[in-house]
Amino acid sequence: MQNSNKTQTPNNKILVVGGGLGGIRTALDLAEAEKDVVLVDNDFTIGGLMTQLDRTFPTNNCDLCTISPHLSESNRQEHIELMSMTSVENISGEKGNFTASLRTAPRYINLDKCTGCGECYSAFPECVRFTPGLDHRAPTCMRYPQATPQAFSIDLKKCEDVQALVKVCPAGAINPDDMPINREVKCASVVLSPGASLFDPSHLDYLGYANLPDVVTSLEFERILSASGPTGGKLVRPSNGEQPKKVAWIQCIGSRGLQKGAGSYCSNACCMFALKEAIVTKERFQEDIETTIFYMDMRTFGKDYELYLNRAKNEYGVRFIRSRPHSVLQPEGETDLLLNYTLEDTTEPLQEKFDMVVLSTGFKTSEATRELASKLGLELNDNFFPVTDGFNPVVTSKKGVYVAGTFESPKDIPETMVQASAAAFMAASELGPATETVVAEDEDEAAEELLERDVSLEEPKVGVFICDCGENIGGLVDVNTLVEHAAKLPYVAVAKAEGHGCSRISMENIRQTIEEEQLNRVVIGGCSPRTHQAKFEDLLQKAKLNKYLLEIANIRDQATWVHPNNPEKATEKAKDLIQMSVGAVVKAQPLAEQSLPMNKNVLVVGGGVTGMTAALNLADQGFQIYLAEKSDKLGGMANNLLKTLEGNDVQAFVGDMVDRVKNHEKIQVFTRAIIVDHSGMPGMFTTGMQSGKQMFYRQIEHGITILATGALSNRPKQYLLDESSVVRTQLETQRFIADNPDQVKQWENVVMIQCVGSRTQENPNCSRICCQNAVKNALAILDVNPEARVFVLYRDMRTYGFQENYYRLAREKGVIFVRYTTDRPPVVEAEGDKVNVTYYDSILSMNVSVTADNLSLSTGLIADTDSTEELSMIFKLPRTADGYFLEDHVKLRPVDMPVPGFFVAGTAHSPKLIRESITQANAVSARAHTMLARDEINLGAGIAKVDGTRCAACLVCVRACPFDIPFINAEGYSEIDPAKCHGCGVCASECPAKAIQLMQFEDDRILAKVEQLFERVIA
Amino acid sequence: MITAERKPLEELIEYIKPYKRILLLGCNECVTVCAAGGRKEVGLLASGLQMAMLKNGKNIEIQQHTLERQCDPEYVEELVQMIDGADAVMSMACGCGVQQVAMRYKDKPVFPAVNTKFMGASERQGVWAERCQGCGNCLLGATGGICPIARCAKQLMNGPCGGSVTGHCEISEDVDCAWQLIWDRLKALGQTERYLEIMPAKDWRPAGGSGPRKIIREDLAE
Amino acid sequence: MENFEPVIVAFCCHYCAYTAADMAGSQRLPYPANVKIIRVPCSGKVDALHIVKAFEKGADGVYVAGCLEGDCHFKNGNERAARRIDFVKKYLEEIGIESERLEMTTMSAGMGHRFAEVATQMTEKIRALGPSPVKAAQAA
Amino acid sequence: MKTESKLEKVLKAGHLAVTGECGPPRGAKPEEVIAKSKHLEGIVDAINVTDNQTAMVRMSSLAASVLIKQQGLNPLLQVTSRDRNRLAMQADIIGAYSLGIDNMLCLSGDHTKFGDHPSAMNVHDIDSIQMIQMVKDMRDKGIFQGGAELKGAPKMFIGAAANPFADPFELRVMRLEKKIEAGADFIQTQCIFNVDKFATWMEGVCKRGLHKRCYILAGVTPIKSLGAAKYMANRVPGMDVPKEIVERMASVPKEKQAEEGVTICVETIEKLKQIEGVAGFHIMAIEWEEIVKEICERAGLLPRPQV
Repeated sequence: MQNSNKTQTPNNKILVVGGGLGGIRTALDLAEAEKDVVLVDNDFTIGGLMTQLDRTFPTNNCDLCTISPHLSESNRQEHIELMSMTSVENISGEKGNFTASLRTAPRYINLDKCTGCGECYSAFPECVRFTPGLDHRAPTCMRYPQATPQAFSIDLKKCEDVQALVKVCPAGAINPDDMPINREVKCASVVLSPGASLFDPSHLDYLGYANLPDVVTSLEFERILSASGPTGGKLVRPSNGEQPKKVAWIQCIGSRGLQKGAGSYCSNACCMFALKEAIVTKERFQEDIETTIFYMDMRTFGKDYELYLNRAKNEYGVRFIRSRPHSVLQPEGETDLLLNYTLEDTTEPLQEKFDMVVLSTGFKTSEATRELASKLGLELNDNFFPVTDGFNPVVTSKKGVYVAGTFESPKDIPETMVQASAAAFMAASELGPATETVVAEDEDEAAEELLERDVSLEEPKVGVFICDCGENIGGLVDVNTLVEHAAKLPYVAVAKAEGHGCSRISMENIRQTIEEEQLNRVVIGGCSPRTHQAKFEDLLQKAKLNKYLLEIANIRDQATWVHPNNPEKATEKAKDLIQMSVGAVVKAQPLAEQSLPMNKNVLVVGGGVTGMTAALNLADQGFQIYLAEKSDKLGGMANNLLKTLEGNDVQAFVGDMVDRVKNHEKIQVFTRAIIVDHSGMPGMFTTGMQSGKQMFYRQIEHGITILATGALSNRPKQYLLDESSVVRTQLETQRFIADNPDQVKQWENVVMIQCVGSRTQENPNCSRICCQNAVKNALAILDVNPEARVFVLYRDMRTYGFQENYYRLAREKGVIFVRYTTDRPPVVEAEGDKVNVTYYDSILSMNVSVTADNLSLSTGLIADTDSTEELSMIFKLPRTADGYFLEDHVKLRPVDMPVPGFFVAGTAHSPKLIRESITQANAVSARAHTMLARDEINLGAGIAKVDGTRCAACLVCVRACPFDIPFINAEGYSEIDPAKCHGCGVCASECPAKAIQLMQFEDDRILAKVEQLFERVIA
Repeated sequence: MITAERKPLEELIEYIKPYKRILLLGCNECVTVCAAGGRKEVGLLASGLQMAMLKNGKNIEIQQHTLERQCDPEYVEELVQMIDGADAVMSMACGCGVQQVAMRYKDKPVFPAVNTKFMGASERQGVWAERCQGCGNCLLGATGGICPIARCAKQLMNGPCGGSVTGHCEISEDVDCAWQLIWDRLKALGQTERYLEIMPAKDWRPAGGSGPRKIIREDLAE
Repeated sequence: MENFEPVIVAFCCHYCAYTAADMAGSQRLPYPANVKIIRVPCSGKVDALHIVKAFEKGADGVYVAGCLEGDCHFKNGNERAARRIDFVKKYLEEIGIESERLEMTTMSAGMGHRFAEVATQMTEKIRALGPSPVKAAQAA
Repeated sequence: MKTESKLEKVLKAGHLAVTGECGPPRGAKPEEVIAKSKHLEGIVDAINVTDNQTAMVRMSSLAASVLIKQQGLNPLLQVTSRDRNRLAMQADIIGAYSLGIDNMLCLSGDHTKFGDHPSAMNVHDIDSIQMIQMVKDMRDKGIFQGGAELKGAPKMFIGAAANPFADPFELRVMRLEKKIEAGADFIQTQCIFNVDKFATWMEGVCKRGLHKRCYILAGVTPIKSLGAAKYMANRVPGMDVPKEIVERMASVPKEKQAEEGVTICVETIEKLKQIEGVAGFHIMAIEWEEIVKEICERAGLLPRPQV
């Protein structure tokens, strides 16, 4: 062990600019990999855009609940220095040796003293900053209740009586003499994730945004829906406070070059965003509201997003109109809004009344970030987004500077999270291989542990803290009723309502209460222990209590959320759940945790570009990699790709990568490798595989598993594919164009059909890659043969992000894009050595026939279900309905599998482009690194313990244990190695002598729940 | 090990019907190992009796206690403290344990909760099979270590009857033919000639033929 | 027993069924409030004693929800649980409690719908069966 | 000659002996015993009288044997070790001999599980080999099993059963040897349908010279119907009915099946005659005693020699 202070010179810090979700993820990944981070954000709390959302697609979860643990996670990491209200004035120097000049604006509030009580704001609302900064109408007290740092900020300019303001603060935290602080930070690399702004439609008179209060942006609509928003989550029309009956969304505002000042790109996330808002709106009001989305192309190309679109259509009855309304008006004396639009098959002007119109505004970079970029010398594209590497989008034109999130290009949360992790990895790799950077805090930690209060001899003294979780709980049940009930229960010393229990202020309150009242057991009435147990366990530790003296009553997920129409029953059930938890916590005992050494080898399954990238990344960091490839050579699907849409040479790239992998001393490649068995636990897996021509069996010990098994090219038997020689997949077309330019020059007509075998009954999802493929090949054909007529028959063109520019270019070059619908698909017939394609042209309202020299089918990708099924059985991992691996959390943990130590990247996750796959590979590297940086795996305390005096040495546990852990020791009774126990409790439940207890789930604790439940029921 | 199996609940209810306070005893030896009368089974039975009696319109009190070994008087002595609180005792120990309690607490009705079955070995988790009948004159030495007394349905001592088919006993597919096993063992040991020795008619006196048996170790006995 | 509201205890394994219950929550899928969840690490942890005790204390129904077959986080805890449930069902019959009051069910973590469905079905079934004979006897 | 038994005399004289079988009735109906035995008069050299056959309670084999003896016929008393301990058995043997019965067959008997008193205890104080030994000692040494002297030794011609078809097959010759060693004078085998397998067994028997130390009567049974064939093939432990026999029974119409069964039986006897060591036949025509005559006729076993 070596003191980290020696290796941590000032120059191995990483500066992360932007404290949004991406910045937080980057900082966390770096910190967990034992890298020091300075996280700066110019806002007064971190969290970024996501904290303003009500729910997120496609899970429709409440964001606050999912993000808040991350935020406090961020706050507690000792490797992260968080600087809020701080801007980057300048960054000079080169990779490995940057100097950043930072300026922190005065908050006029001493963060150490402020408790976030809100007295200042209620007395002087005008001079306390709170605005979400997006809105001319919607003030809210604090941006969101779990804010980090949990404090207000004073706008001194607006304050008339400074002295009165100072006095109003009970904590004495207001300091009007606060000064800006300038500081220089040395850092080795920089990650920019300042996010993007949203397009401001104020100047677009015809949309009425500037003067019609019921025309709002999608983010404003989100705020109105949000429980922490200005209306407390009530959806009302800003003009009159009444519930709207008809809401329309207009897509592509500020995107696809459609309006003045709009970006030329597609903003990527707005379609899903609008769908989500429409669904949530429908969920709230059911039949009582109509929702309509006006769109050009529905771009639901993400993982399972197409299913979301189908749900919106089929289950929620959201109405879709393919049209771009040209104006929103409010006729004199009326309250309704009048939308004027036309449909594509008629020229007839149509009008429809709505009472709210939502503008789906796109992303754009802000002035400030552009300025920052220019200071750093970053090259920007025409749309003022950074120019990035063709194969690695987080790499900028400036060495040592990485970008992630919406500043890189418009994108949704999962992709932001992926890039954030990827950027973290790239930035960390600057610092070289992970040396023995061992925590300097060892002693401190040990000292802290000693501080745990010994409560073993005390009578139980329970504190019950009940969250309202905003509207989530408080909206349905009266928290005070629950508190009153809890207060009467045996051993309960304190019962309190705690608002958002997981907010910093509540956490602090709870901690204080525990200490002041000398509580020795805690019950939280709130949300799921699955998400929040760790957070409250930490809290107990801070309060010097053993963290296992805790029970969480899940009164949100199990009561208020699922009994929304019956507050009475929800209340009674919440009481039950709380009482059960109190009964159980009384039986809780302090427990000690177990740990084991971490195996630092990595198994990468899949030797395509994704797998190789991850392998090289981690091998370069000094970890031993075993790379298992099913086929007989490396490279995967990329072996068939020639160029990317942007023109990068894939073959050269892959060839170089294969060479590096083969020659890397830390990578052992197995080809023709099949995984056959697997055992162990995160950090110490053993996997058996057969490889080579001889199917030689060997076992590998590893701590991490990365799944990069890829997907398959789809090849449905449609449109004469494999029957006519002129019918090709897009992949084959690409190869044909490259190999046979002379023949291509002879082509008169080329037809391409999109969504062949995708978005169908059998394969309901979008293959994501095909639209840009079609555009790429169309442009390539025109390069060779400018005279060719190219028809692309599509359902929705999904050229997201900057691909939109190529789509436009193709149109400009004369490629004819014609939409078809599934009820009138194109018909293909052989005609001599050509094919005849007949399609219905809705603009012309007639069938059109083209005799094509080449028909290219966009067949997309399908999951390699044979492989994923087998692997999911061996590794015990979930899959999506269509056979891709299913990650732990589709938004916030997109590359982590639910089983710790397993990660997924590339097309095994869902269809994606090579660049996106590489980004995921980099992200996985970062996520894996967070585990690999540890020397030990914490096994928790949930293990089985044997009471030797009761044990009859009957061997039941020895035989029942799924992992063969128990044995009869020399003393003649069963012994269970705490380091090996997986904590399933099977032995405990089968022991005939009742000599085994599973810690945290002891019999008396479970029975206490049963007893308490019926005590209430029967009483 | 002695094996046992819980009696049907119905039978047990009949036993305890006249009583209100029951002391339900387990034993942490054989019956624990064969999952018939350990702490856990005591808990299950207590709960089951309670409910069944309740259904019969009667609320009974059941006190649960598991002795280390119910066939030893010292352990049985532990019950002194709780016996007065009970109108009747029900024991999940083997017959030895039940009798030990009955002998010690002469004025308390004692009922068996299990049927004591046999001396068995465990074949695998949850499966016990008879291996010994305690005949008092072990002949395993002559039969390749497999007992024809305990394991042959007809206790044949000189070879298999005509009902032995593919290793099974004629009484059931699930019962191995002991003589097939013996023969296989003798072959494996290279002692097939031993089979030809005629085993004379057995002296059943050590097996209980001359009344209840007793072992006395003079050096230990007080 | 016009307004009979059964009380049902659901022992849910942490990795699948409990997660599915959370999923039902986040998807706002309503199910009867009669079902009360007790979290266990694995359905194989649910002791026969816990089930019997639940009935003794007054449960009208109990079910154990584990992972789908072959998906147990602990290899085969769910299969053990299923066998145990069969065993306890027989015991319940001996006691005089309808064995349908106890069920084993499986679901994956993502099956919020199934969780709500099972909870609803179980509640309906128990409602139709009426109060547990034990509870009825207690009341009498 | 060890005994006065007519059966022994026939065998000793080198004739192929024939025995038949008579199952006592389940009730006090002496006339049934008499009627059954009459069918066998002049056809067989001795009539086996079964002892609670298939563990079903019947008239005692001793009593039925006496009834048969009263008809001037030759009963062969079957005794199982299942129902009696050694005291009861010895008492019965002395009694039987006193009533003129001089043939007996020592058996362990079917398990009570198969009978009508499945809850009865299986006695098995001694096994069949020990019983043979006991009877032999009574006869030759004049002592009881317990060692005490016996006044008036029962001169029983001692028989034992052998099943050449049961497992373990390789043990079957040795088991026979053990019975002979214990004192068996003759052997009646299980019904033979699988002649090849029987021949293999006999080869082993002859190899060890056992056929010279005791008489082996090959057991045969006429199959009455296809159902009976199937039942014996599938349900009777230790019975080996080859597939071809069942198929052959199935190949003829129902009304001709009995005839076919007799034909098979006769053919079997003819084949068995060719096998070295076969000293006679034990024809088990249970509840079909009247057919024995036809079988014997067709098999050329009649008339019975007078000895």
